[in-house]
Amino acid sequence: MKNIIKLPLFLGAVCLIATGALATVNHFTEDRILANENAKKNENYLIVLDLSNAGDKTLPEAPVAISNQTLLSAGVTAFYEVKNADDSVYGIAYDAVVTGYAGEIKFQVGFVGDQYAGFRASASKESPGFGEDYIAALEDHLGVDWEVEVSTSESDLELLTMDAAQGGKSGTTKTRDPIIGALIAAANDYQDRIGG
Amino acid sequence: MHYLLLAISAILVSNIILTRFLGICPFVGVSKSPKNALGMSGALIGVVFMSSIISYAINRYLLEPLDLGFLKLIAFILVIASFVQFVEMFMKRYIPSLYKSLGIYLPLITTNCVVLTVALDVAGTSVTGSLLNWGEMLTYSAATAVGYALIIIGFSYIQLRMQNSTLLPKPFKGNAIALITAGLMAMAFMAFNGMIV
Amino acid sequence: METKQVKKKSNNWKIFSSGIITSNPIFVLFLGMCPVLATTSTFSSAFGMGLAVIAVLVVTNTLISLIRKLVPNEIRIPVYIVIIATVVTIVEMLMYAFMFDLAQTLGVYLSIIVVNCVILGRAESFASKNTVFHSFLDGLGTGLGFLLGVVLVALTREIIGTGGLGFNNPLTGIELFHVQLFPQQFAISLFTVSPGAFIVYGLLTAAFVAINAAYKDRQEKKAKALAKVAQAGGNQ
Amino acid sequence: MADWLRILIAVAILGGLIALLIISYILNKRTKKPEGCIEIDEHCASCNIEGCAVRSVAVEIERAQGEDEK
Repeated sequence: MKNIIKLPLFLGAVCLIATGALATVNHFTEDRILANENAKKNENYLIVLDLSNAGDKTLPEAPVAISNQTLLSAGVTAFYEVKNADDSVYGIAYDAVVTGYAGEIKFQVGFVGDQYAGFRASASKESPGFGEDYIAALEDHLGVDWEVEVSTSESDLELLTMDAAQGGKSGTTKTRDPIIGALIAAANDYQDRIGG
Repeated sequence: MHYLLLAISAILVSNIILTRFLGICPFVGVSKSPKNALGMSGALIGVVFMSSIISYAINRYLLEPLDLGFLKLIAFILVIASFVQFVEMFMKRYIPSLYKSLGIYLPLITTNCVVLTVALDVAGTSVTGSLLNWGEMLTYSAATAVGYALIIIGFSYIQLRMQNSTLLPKPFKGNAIALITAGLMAMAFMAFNGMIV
Repeated sequence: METKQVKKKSNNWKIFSSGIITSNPIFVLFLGMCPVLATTSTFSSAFGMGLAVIAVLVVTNTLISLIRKLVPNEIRIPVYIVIIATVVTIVEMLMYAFMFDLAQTLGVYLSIIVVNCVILGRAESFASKNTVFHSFLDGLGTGLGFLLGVVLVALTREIIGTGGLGFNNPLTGIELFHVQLFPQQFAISLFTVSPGAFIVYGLLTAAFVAINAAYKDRQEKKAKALAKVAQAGGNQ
Repeated sequence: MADWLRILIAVAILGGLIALLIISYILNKRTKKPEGCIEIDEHCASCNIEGCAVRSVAVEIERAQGEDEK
């Protein structure tokens, strides 16, 4: 008989304490965990914007999806805008997905001021020693080794990426053309945004 | 096709024992006799499948809408444990013959990490990169359990041979050689890596 | 009075050290083998896992020992499961908040500390029968034994597998130091992936068994020799 | 939804689940095993695997410790 009262009482106590402890810890850590997760998610944008230390800049929590049809058809899917303390634009990073020689190439490109700040491919299946080399060359050079002004002219970009492919390895067009298309579209959008 | 790839990936490419190292204790322990291994994996397939359905439902329709993610772990372990207890009781009472072949392994399964991990997997986004739907969830949990059974049964026959070996140096007897053999098996399974890009 | 004090002290030490050496959870008892294989590809992650296990083990052991007289015997195990799951969830949340990179590398292995045999095993066989302080010591000792075990496996794997050794600050995820012991092209990268884990653990187990056996052998010989001397002395 | 309501629901969910586990645990313990089953003994409660090499070692060590204490 005694057990029948004791058991539920004990149970109630255990589950009250357990939930209480969990809820309290959750309450205090929730925001921090969310901030950590966002930072991790947006890590790539910060890399292509060359922002290892955000300082006083305001970082958005998530990229904004793009609805403009011309941009979408060029493969640009989202943008991530970092602002200075005085609310002026510091730089914008773009997400793009294009179809290369062997399926999808996902990459990010960042613009700061009037220059490219970085380029990074997060997923690609291009052939090693060929299309892949081209992407690697872009990653190494665009905004990292070279200071290149943002351009929306196709011939400029072709020239630039010709250099990137080290002597203009021919035959990488199936990788190169869609990337150039997306780069031009992103650059156009970037200039619109900082100009307007 | 999507489901087939998911299943093959769970069974062969990222096999839960050989590449994710889960459920090692019974792998080394139980699989000393093929009979035990068979019984264990039969019980495990059932429990993994059913308990991940229950956990998935609880997470999707109860915890997520209420934003109670912090209860996930504790809720899942409780659900799994009580599910196993109920099944065991049911088997004891109504299907004693099945209990004799599968049921006796049930108590061992409560604390098998495979069950809990599959439940956590289907409630998270780690499998396909986004939340699973019902079809993906069912495929994934069944395939993972089958992958586990495949290895544990195969390994039990290898263990049988090793136990009879007289050439083995003394310190290697038992767990040491079992682990090394598992390593060789894992090496063989690495060949499946390129199968699904 | 004094002798009693000394004896007590040595008893504490015995409880503490048995988890590290004579009943090491990893090489002697083979409890909780999954994390030993899964989280030991780098020294940093193994160290982090060890710390998490120590934290969980110490807290659960102490708590369970505290309430050991309150818990009705019949529902012991369910209550233990609830306590362990709560503590693990709390540790997990804290790690995701303050050691995010480490927590992400450990991933699901952090959650499945819940079903790690070491934790429930110690709760059942030690904390449910002993005083709070002894249980605390036992938790600390067993946890340290676990930490030493995973670190040993991880060191072997990282050094053979990458030719060097690095350590990341668990709080920030930034690399604290990295030493290259031999050029990377001579490293066997197999040891950083799954087969390497099994093989290293297997070989270390065999080594541990061999050393233990040799030690026992020596002790026995010593005892025999002593007995002989005593016998000889008796004969004279 | 108010925070206190969420917490209340959390307590209720947890309480329900624990109660479920305990009821099933006790009921299961009270149900007799059919005859002719292999007995899996009560040691190594966390991971009692019959025929597990680990287990015999654990049991031995426990026994040895018990004798030491005596």
